Parts: sequence; C-alpha cells; structure tokens
Amino acid sequence: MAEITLIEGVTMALARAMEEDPGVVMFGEDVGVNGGVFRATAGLHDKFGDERVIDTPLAEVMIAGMSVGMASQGIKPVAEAQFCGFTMPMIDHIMCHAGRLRNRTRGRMSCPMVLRFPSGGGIHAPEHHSESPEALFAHMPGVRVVIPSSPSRAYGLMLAAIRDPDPVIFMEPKRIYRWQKEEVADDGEELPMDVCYTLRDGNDITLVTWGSMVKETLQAADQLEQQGLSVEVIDVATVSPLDMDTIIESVERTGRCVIIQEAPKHCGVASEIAAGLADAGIWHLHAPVKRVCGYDVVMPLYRNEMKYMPSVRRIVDAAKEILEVS
Amino acid sequence: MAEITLIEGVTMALARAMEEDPGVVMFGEDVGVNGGVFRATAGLHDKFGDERVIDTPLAEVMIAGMSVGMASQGIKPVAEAQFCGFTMPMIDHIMCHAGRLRNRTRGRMSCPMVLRFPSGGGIHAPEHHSESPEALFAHMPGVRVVIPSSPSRAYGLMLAAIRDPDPVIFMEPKRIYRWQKEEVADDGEELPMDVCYTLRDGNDITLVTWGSMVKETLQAADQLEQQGLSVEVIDVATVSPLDMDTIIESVERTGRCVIIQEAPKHCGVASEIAAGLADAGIWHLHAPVKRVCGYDVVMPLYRNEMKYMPSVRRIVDAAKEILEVS
Amino acid sequence: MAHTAAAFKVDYFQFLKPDGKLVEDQQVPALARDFDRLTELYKLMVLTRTFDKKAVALQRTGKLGTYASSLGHEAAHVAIGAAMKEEDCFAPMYREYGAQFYRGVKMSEVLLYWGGDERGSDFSGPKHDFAWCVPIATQCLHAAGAALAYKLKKEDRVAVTVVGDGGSSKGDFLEAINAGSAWKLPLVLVIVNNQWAISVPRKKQNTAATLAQKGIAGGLPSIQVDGNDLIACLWAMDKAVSAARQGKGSFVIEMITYRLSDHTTADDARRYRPGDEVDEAWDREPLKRLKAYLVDQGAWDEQQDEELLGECKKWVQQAADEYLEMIENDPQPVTAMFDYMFAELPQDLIEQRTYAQEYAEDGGHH
Amino acid sequence: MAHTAAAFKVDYFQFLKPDGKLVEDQQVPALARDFDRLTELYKLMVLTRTFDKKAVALQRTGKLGTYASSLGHEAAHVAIGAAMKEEDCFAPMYREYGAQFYRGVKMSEVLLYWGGDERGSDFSGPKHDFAWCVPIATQCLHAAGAALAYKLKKEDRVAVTVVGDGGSSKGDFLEAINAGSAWKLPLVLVIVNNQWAISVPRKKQNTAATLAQKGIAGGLPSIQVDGNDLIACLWAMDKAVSAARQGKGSFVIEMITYRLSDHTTADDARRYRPGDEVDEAWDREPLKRLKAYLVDQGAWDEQQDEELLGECKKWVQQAADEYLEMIENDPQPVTAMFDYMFAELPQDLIEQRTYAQEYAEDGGHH
Ligand SMILES: Cc1ncc(C[n+]2csc(CCOP(=O)(O)OP(=O)(O)O)c2C)c(N)n1
Ligand SMILES: Cc1ncc(C[n+]2csc(CCOP(=O)(O)OP(=O)(O)O)c2C)c(N)n1
Ligand SMILES: [Mg+2]
Ligand SMILES: [Mg+2]
Repeated sequence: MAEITLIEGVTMALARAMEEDPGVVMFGEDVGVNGGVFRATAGLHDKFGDERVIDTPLAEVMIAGMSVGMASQGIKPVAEAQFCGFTMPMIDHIMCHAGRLRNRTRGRMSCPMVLRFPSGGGIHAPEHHSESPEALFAHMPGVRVVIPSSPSRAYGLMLAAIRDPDPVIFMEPKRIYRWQKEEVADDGEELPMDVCYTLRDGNDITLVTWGSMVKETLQAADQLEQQGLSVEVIDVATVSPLDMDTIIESVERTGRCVIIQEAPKHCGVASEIAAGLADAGIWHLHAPVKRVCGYDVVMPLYRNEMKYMPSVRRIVDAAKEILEVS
Repeated sequence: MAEITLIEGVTMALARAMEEDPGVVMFGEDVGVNGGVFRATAGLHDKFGDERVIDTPLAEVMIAGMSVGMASQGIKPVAEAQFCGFTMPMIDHIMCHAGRLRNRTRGRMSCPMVLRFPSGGGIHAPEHHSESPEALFAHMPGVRVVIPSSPSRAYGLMLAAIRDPDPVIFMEPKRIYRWQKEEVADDGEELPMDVCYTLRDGNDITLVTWGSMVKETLQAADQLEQQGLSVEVIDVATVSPLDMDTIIESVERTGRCVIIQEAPKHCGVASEIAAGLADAGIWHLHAPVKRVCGYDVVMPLYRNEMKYMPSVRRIVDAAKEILEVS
Repeated sequence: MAHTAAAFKVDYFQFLKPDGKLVEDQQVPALARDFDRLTELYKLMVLTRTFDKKAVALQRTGKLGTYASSLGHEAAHVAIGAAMKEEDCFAPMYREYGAQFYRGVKMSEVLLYWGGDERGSDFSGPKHDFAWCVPIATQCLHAAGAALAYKLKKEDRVAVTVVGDGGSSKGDFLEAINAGSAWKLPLVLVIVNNQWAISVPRKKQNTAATLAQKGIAGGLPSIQVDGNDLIACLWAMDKAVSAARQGKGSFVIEMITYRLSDHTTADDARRYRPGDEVDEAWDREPLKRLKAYLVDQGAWDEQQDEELLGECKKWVQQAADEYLEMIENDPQPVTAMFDYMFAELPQDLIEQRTYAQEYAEDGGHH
Repeated sequence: MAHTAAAFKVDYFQFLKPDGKLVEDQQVPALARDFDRLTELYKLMVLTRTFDKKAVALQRTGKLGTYASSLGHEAAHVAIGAAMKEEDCFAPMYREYGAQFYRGVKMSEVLLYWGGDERGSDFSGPKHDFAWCVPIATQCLHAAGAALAYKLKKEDRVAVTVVGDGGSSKGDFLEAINAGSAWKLPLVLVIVNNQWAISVPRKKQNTAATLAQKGIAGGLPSIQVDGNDLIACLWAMDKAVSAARQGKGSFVIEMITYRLSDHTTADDARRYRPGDEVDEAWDREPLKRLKAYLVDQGAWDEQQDEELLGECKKWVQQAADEYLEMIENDPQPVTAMFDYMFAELPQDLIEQRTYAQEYAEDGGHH
C-alpha cells in the first residue's frame, strides 16, 4: 500500500474510475499530454489515450455545457476547471442545467458529471487562482459539493463523486495537495458523500472546517490541547448536502463552536453552519458561535494572501474567547 | 405627488438619474422601443433616444462585460438582465471584474455600474424566470446588493445605486412590482444603501425579510398582532453590506427572530443573518432562530410555485413555535 | 508576400417560390418530386398551426401560461424533425413543436409544459431528446456534448440544435460552432432567423450580411435557405444531417423566416413592429405556398385540405382535453418538487419534503 | 433560386522575411523606409527581451512569483503599442509588455504585479488602460465597452485588445466581435497566435484554416500577418486603428508568431512540445530579422547594438532594484486589502479592517 499525497489520491481515484467504467472521460484544458497544470491527470493520457483524456479548446462555458450534454447521453465527464476563478463562466450551465436536468424531465434524463478543480489560496499563484467559491455552488439546488482534506478522503470521495448518478462539484484544496502523505489502498472503496468526518474527539469545544483550513485548524487544536483543553475537530468535507447532525451532536457535548472558513465571511458555508446551530443547536450553546473566515475582500495577490486567511492564532483566539464565557 | 407602484418608482428614478447625469445609459435586451418586458424603462427611449437607451444583442456575458468596460471609461451603464435566471452568465464579469476593478488597480480605475433585474417568483412565468439569486451576489466582495420592497424604497435606493461610485446589483421583486401604491415625490432624494428599514415596531418577536416576502411577512405580522402579539418587521433591503446592527438591536428587545427568505435555504442570506445572531446576538435570544425559506429544490414551474414559497401560515407557525418557548 | 489564406462564401437556396411555383433557374432537388413525403410534412405543418392556434386560445382564456407560438416557422421546424432519425438527438429552443411532433413528443406534453407542469418534459418521444431550453443558446452546447458522446461511443448518431437570430449572438452558440470544428462533431446547428428577438430586430444583432457566416469562424460549411420553403429547408437539413452522419463534421444552416405572431403570449408586438411588415410577411408564409405547389402538382386538393383541417382540430382538441384533465384531476403533489432532485433524496430534503407536506394546502395554484 | 449571399477572404501579409530581406513580389508599405520609427521600435523590442530575461531570472531565484514571458512576441506586442495614441485604450491579456512599455507602463510595475503586489496595476502609464487580465478573453468585452463609451461620448478614441490562440475559442472574444459589428465600434481585436495555449496546440482549438476568420462571424475585415515581422504587424495595426478612428468599425488581426518560452515560469513545455519545433521557430524570431534589415539598410550597426544592450541591461537592473526595494522596505500593510474595495469603506469592512490589524503579524509573506 502506497503512501500518497492528496493529489495522488485524486489521480488514483480517477484512474480507478476510468478502468471500471469505459464511459468515464477526463475533459478540460491541459488535462491530456500535460497531465493537468497540477499533474492531477498525470499518466492518464498515456494509459487511456486521446478519446478518454480530452484536451479541450479554451472555453469554460463550453466545457461545462458540453459536459452536461455528454452526461445526458451516457458518457461520464469528469470536467476540470483549471483554477477556481475560472469556474465563474461555468456557473450558468451548472445552475441552470446540471442541477436541473433530472428534475426538469421528471427523471427522464440525468446529469452524472463531476466538475473538479483546485480551490483556495496559499500557493503564490496569480489573481483568480486562489478563490474558494464553495458557497456559490452550495446554494444551487441539485448539485453536491464535496471538498476532501486528506489523501484517503480525496480517493474515497472522488470515487463516490464519479459513481454518483447526479452532478458533483469536487473542490480540491490545492494548498494541501502535497501537505501530508497517507497510506491509501487502491481498493475501489468509496466514502459517503453525506456525512461530516470527525478528525479528533473532544469535549470542551468543537472546531468545524473543511478544505485547506483543516491544516490550521488541527494546528490550533494542538495548541489548545497543549493548554489542557479537549478539542473536537470536524471536517465537513461535503458542504452540500450538509450533515448538520454530526455537528449538532458534537456541540451538544461541547457547548462551544468555532467555524473556520477560507472564503469570505458574508453568506459563506460557515454562516449556514452557524445558522443551523442558532436553530437546532441553540439549547446546547454556552457561548456565541464564532466564525473565523477570510475577509470580505478580494483575495489579495500573493504577497499578502496569507494575511487574508485565517491564521492559527486567529482560530486559537476565537476559541479562547468563547472558552472564557462561562 | 403621484401615487405610484414599485416598478413606477424604478422608472421614475431611472428617468431622474438620466436627466441629472448625461453619462447614465440603459443597456440591455428590449429596454429601448419596447421599454423592457415589464415596462421598467417605458418612455425612456422616447425621451432620451437610441444613444442613451440601448437595445443590445442577445448576449448576457457581453452585457455584463461591456458594462464593466463602459463604467471604467466614464459612462454609467444601468444594465438590465431580462430575468433573474439570465444573470448566471453575468456572474463571471461581476465577480471577476466589476467587484475588483478598483481594488485591482489600487483605485486607479473604478466600476460605477448598476445591474438591475426582476427577481423572484410568483407571476406564472416560465422556467428560469423566478429565481432569487441574491445570496450568490452577496457572497462576492466589492459589489453591493440592494432589494427594495416599496415604491419609495425602489425610487430612493435606485437613485443611490446609480449615483454610487461602485457596482450595485439591484434586484427588483417582480411579484410586488404592482402590489402597492404609494405617494412618492420625484425629489431626487436617495436612500442610504447600508441600513435595514424597520417597517413595524414591536416587542415580542422580530420578523426579518426582504423583497417580495415582505408581503407575506406583513400579513403574518397582522395575524400575529390580531392574537395580541407585538411584532417587529424589518426589511433588510440591502443584503450586502448587511446592517446587522439594526437586526441585533431589535432582537435584543424581542429575544425572538424568524427570518423569511424566498430563495432556497442552504447558504442563503437568511443563514447569514441567523449566523450573525448566533454570534453577536446570542445573549439576547430566548428561542431558536427560525428560517422560513424556499426549499432546497429547483423553483417549480408555475403550477406549484406558490407551494415552494413561504406562505403566511408557514411564517405564523414558525413564529408561534418560538413564541411558545419560554 | 501577400496571399489569400482562406476564402469562403455563404450561398442562399430557395426552390419553392412564395407563389407555389418551383424556381426555374436551377436544378431542383429530387425531393421536390417526392409527393408522399411532402404531403406527409404538409399535414404536420397544418397540424402544428392548428395546435398553435389552440394553445394561444387556451392562454387567452386563462387555461395555459405564457406560450411561445410557432406561427410562420412551420416549414423550418417540420424540416428539422423530418431530416432526423429517431436515435438522433434534438436540442430545441422553445418553439420548435413541428420538429418535436415529428419525433414523437405529444401535443398534450407541450401544453403541460406551458401549463406550468414539469411532466410535459417527460416526453413520450425520444427519451434522449433535450427538453425545451429557456436560457437562450445554452442548448447548443448540450447538443455539442451529445455529439461528442456519440462520437466517443462510435454511435452513428447526429445531434441537431436550433437557435434564433437573437440567440446567435450568444457565446454559447459561437463556442458550439468552435467545438463542432475542433472535434468534427456530428452536429447540425440551425439558426431559425425570424427577424426578431422579442423587440430587437435582426439588424441590431450585428451588421453582417448573414448570420450563417458565423459558421465560418469554425470553418464549417454554412448556408442560408428560405425558411418558408419546406423543400429548401428539408434539402439543406438532409444534406447537413447526412454529412454529419458520414463523419464529415458540423454544419450551419440559417433558415430565413418570419415570426408572424407576438414573441409569446406575454408580448405585444404592436408596440415595436410595423404592421405592414407583418402583412408582407404573410405573403411569404410557408403553408400557403406548399399547398399551392401540391395542389398544382395534383398531389393534394381542397377537399383533402378541409378534411385534414377537421381532423387536426379534433386531434388538437383531444390533446387539450387530455391536458386539462390532467392538471385538474391529477395535479402534481407538493412532493413532486423534491422527488426528482436526486436519484436518491438526501436527508435534508427528506425533512423538507415532510415539512412541505404539512403545508400542502398552502399556495395552491392561483 | 440559388445565389451567393456573401463572400469573404482572409489575406496573409508578410513584408520582412526571416532572413531580414524585404519580400520582392509586392508593394512594401512606406513605413519600411521609416528608419527612425523602426529603430525606435527595435530598441523597445530589445529592451523588452532584456526585461524578460531578467524577470525569469528573478523568478528562478525566488524573488518573483509566476511570470509569463513574452519571448518571441516582441514584434507583435511593440507594434500594438506603437500604433495607438495615448488617449486610446489598451486591454491586454498578461504578456504584452512591449505594448505597455511603449504606452508608459513602467518595468518595475510589471515586476510588482508578478511579485504579488497590487500596486503594479496602478500604472504610471495611461490611467485609463486596463490592467492585466487573467480570466482569458474577458478583456475583449471590456475593450468593446470602452469603445462604446468613446462612441457615445463622441470621443476620437480607439480600444485595442489582445487575445491568444487559446482565448480565441472563448465566447467573450466571439461576443466582442459581434458587439464590434453591432455598434460599428472603434475596436481592434488582435489575436496573438503563438501556436500554444499552455500545452494545447493551435490545431486543437479548432480545425479552421485561420483564426482571423472568426471576425467574419461579424462581417469584420479580418487579416493574418506574420507576427514576427514588425513591419507587417505595424502596418496592419496602423491600418486597423486608423479605420477604427475614422468610424469604419472594428477589425480583426491575427498575428502568427511562436511562444519561444514556457507558458509561464510555472510550466515546463518540454513535457508536451517537441524541441525541434522550438528550434525551428528560433529561425523566424522577430528581433534577429529586424536587426538584419536595419543593418542591411545602414540604419543600425553592431556597435550601436552592443551599446543598446548595455543600456537595456542597466535600465532593467534599475527597475529590478526599484521593485525589490519597494517590496522589502515599503510592503503593503494588511489594511491595503480593504482600502480599495469601495470608494467609501462600509461599516462591516471597517470592523474587519480593525480586526485584521490586530493580526497584522500573522501570515507574513512566506
Ligand atoms: C439567456 C437568456 N436571455 C434572455 C432571455 C429572454 N428571452 C426569451 S426569448 C428572447 C428572444 C429570443 O430571440 P431569438 O433568439 O431570435 O428567438 P425567437 O424567440 O425569435 O425564436 C429573449 C431575450 C432568455 N430566455 N435567455
Ligand atoms: C478563463 C480562463 N481559463 C483558463 C485559464 C488558465 N490559463 C492561463 S493562460 C492559458 C492558456 C492561454 O493560451 P492563449 O490564449 O493561446 O494565450 P498564450 O498564453 O499562449 O499567450 C490558460 C488555459 C485562465 N487564465 N482563464
Ligand atoms: Mg428571432
Ligand atoms: Mg497561445
């Protein structure tokens, strides 16, 4: 069993899915010979050839629109947007068609496609390469939104996404593409797309996050535990549909919750989680629900990008603030 | 002083703005001779001619992208998307450029444009004519999102939007375009775009809403008041930036809050408001914060559309549920 | 060094003149003599027009929502349907009923759709055809995707899509042309140029001589035909579909016709369109000329025509009855808005569905 | 009736051959004899290449972020800048430094931008020029909007935009062509076809003979030129810009060149591109041939060339020093990410700004 990185987990799942289903094709800019600008599709072109690993013209509306067309006719496109910022032109086809085809036709048609792309900041990339648009997709009915944060979850959730009979937005946290290695068996086992993953158990406070922020959140948990606290850490992983039950169950025990999100704060996924707690979780809260988020500004160019993102200190401070409330 | 409807308030403000600033132009499909499919630009073509009331080719990406270009070069486009569903192709230019031009260039350029469109359901329109996408725009840094719900607010906020030096998304709740008449003076007075509007004072519960749902919310408030309750009703009107202070101040008094939203629930603006209460408002809450929202499904075709939308009964029941909590 | 890197032209074809006579100055395709096929299609054109009238009447009496008429487009639409095989894929815009009827979509389904009931899009006709597409021109990319799917699966199938003169300005259509070129897709892109996009006239879309020439952007063969001439439309479609099927790639056809009706029943074209323009357009309309030709050739007569009209009215009435019966006695329950969102309903939607059932009485159809 | 509705062609122009000789078979434009202009532009081409080398070196040594080289594009870029007036508007993609230098953008600003500092886009040059545009082809519609603004304001100004062979597939570019046609905009659309879009070769964008023919979709005059021939590029640009300024509408020019570098410093072109293709392309590169021509005509000599190179290196080093000085000793504070979001900062951002200041030490540049 190999020790692999998150991006290698993606690649391993893609290869596996292509092997088990001849209808699965890769579809996007530079996914072919080049193997993707991050090498997520590396090796697939060699193995599966031009007709299954398809370099497209440079046109995101086309990539999304044709994926809808292909998906409806028995091909399973795994479309790639080269970077998060370039999914914006795709929103029309995702919102108006991918998430609606089944509903529109009362089940006569469906749209089993995956749109995958590297998301988030922190790798010194140019403008529009560092956004975290999960909240936009999560607000759209009819599409699932998945964000793995470990090699094994990348593998298991990607398999689930490709096998799913409905459209899945699969966001890859590029800052942690190569952060951690993990032993992952290429056993074809998928992971469920409707549960949160509890990474660490604790009783004093619940930290909820997803994507790259799992890194800082675990570091913050370490610091808090060094101070004698017991910290629960939940990786949401599937932001739509969202498993509020796991989060509420945790907050029932801890009474305190900080939600950590890289995206801008206003109308983000963190707000949805906090809103869920303000409703079903309220009787268990001992303190305000804090959100530690990106600011409501344009993601800065790379020299200041890490100042935009929630730091370990910001997380720890927010946690301490609500731990002081008795 | 004339008694006018909400849409007439829009038209009156457009005419006024065009008179006071020769750089203001209308830009969109059918806005010219036809005066817009809802007649929002009626009369403007006659008065201001082809060069200021501009029918465009049928291309939303173009309308948004050219508006950005015009706005950066001394013209103030008031762009129209014919219906809410057709703003999706515009998101790319709004998110990637309109909201960023000033920031990108450290203030060297700016993007004073308005994107206005009829929003929401309830008028028996075809598919894609009945969406409420405010949460998508509210999540984007650098753009304001405004939704008036009365003739006077339509007039005052539209003037503010056009005069604002930055981009404004102006959503017109089409279901109440002609619901109520109000005396509105064409006095050129704008309204602030950073405050909530308290429509009714009360002490037992706060109902928070915006757009067309103001109608059902006021009716629900009537019913609750008939039962001897004192109900505060807040029209958010400007969902980004959001004036949480007014809402929190109200909930400090009432201890109870229901938020009513036509859009799907998941990651909507209602969630942002509830999250704000879960943080800064938590000590004042006597009960869970309830959200009465559209379901997380595709807006149904018109025969079932009113079943999708929050009904007066759903609002009243939610209010009663949290009023029972002591 | 200067040389011509590439040269192109767009040819225009008309075989049947407005007066019902064949053009004299050129070879007319063999199908002009295929009276069986022509009368069959003539019948469908008459049915389509009869249906159209009924639908407008239903809307006017409050029994149907907004409806997009196909008045004047019958030759173009029927030709599109007639050139396709069942296994081909059609990605329509929203008014190509003639094509859809040919392919097996039921009239009652069209009514259900405009009557605000999703079941209208669960076609009896080809299960793989796309439903009506409201976001203009997006359907062109769905057709391109379908065409690529067939090519990858080595199936002998063609995707056909339609866009309007207005929609031809949209990036989706232009990207579909480019995709057709990039992959040599079995894709036929038809522009039904009816001169108006709601109130915006053709000349405001752009100042180019033709819309067909947009195909040249991708190097696609691109032609114009008289869209009121069934023979020209069908000849062009046959040619394009068979070229696509033979692996020769994509094709653009501009069919020049005229929208004789308002844009939809929600529109009032008198606000922006001169009446005499419409009157003149009636002289060129497609049914009259095809009938004149068939009668002239002895393939049809007045009595048959009257009988046909009577039958069409009967069928249309049946469809209307079916539709009205369904929405009155078998309306979709509130749960129907949940049940097709996903193959398997997620937990949060199960809960919302249960809650919605409690409020099933609220917000009835108004 | 069949007739040709419209006919088109795309002509190709080259005046200066790779060996530095003028073509013999045709009239060469007068500017081929304007040695003052040509040497001025040659100097800028050399400066651009010198800058490029330095920027790549800075990136390789960790002092600059990802950088998009302009190696091989110098003739195309410099010609674009040289044909414009100051009051015209340039909407670049991301590597047209030659054009920008001509217009007054400073080399240190280019470095600041790729160094991850927004101040690089606060150009010293024309304040109305658009900044670099990362979302491919979106700049084409900004240029079209600018052109419409000038037209509405009756200003004598032209908007010029550039897109790549890859970007020419995108709807934004195609809609901009259509807009140029619809309003007869003072708009020049340049396709700098360098044969590659990262790893995707020109032939995968589409199978058409030229990219220029996309302009035919809007009926725009559309030509191809040798993009390594400064004279051809400048002649075409002069012609297009002056036509636009005279109210004759929009123009499409495809400049055929070659990307001699990796796509950006983040790319390794050896993964997908045959080395001999690159070697051959070096034979056609733009600097060598212009220099040979100027030397041949007695307008330039080796000694001048050496001096020029020395000066260019000096200027480039100064720019690099300025850049490094600024990012080291005058970095943007954390508050800078708030201060340009709106003309007036809303309350919630004022609060976030204050909070951000408390954490100003965190997340330093890493
Ligand atoms: C993307 C989008 N924008 C706007 C509309 C609103 N709309 C519906 S039909 C129409 C005009 C279409 O004109 P054309 O393409 O010529 O087709 P026609 O209706 O004339 O057949 C418009 C603007 C829409 N449905 N979709
Ligand atoms: C909308 C969008 N999609 C994808 C990218 C990623 N990307 C950056 S440059 C590039 C290739 C551009 O090729 P081309 O247009 O030929 O220009 P060139 O870089 O060759 O000058 C791609 C795919 C992007 N910046 N924007
Ligand atoms: Mg039309
Ligand atoms: Mg290129």
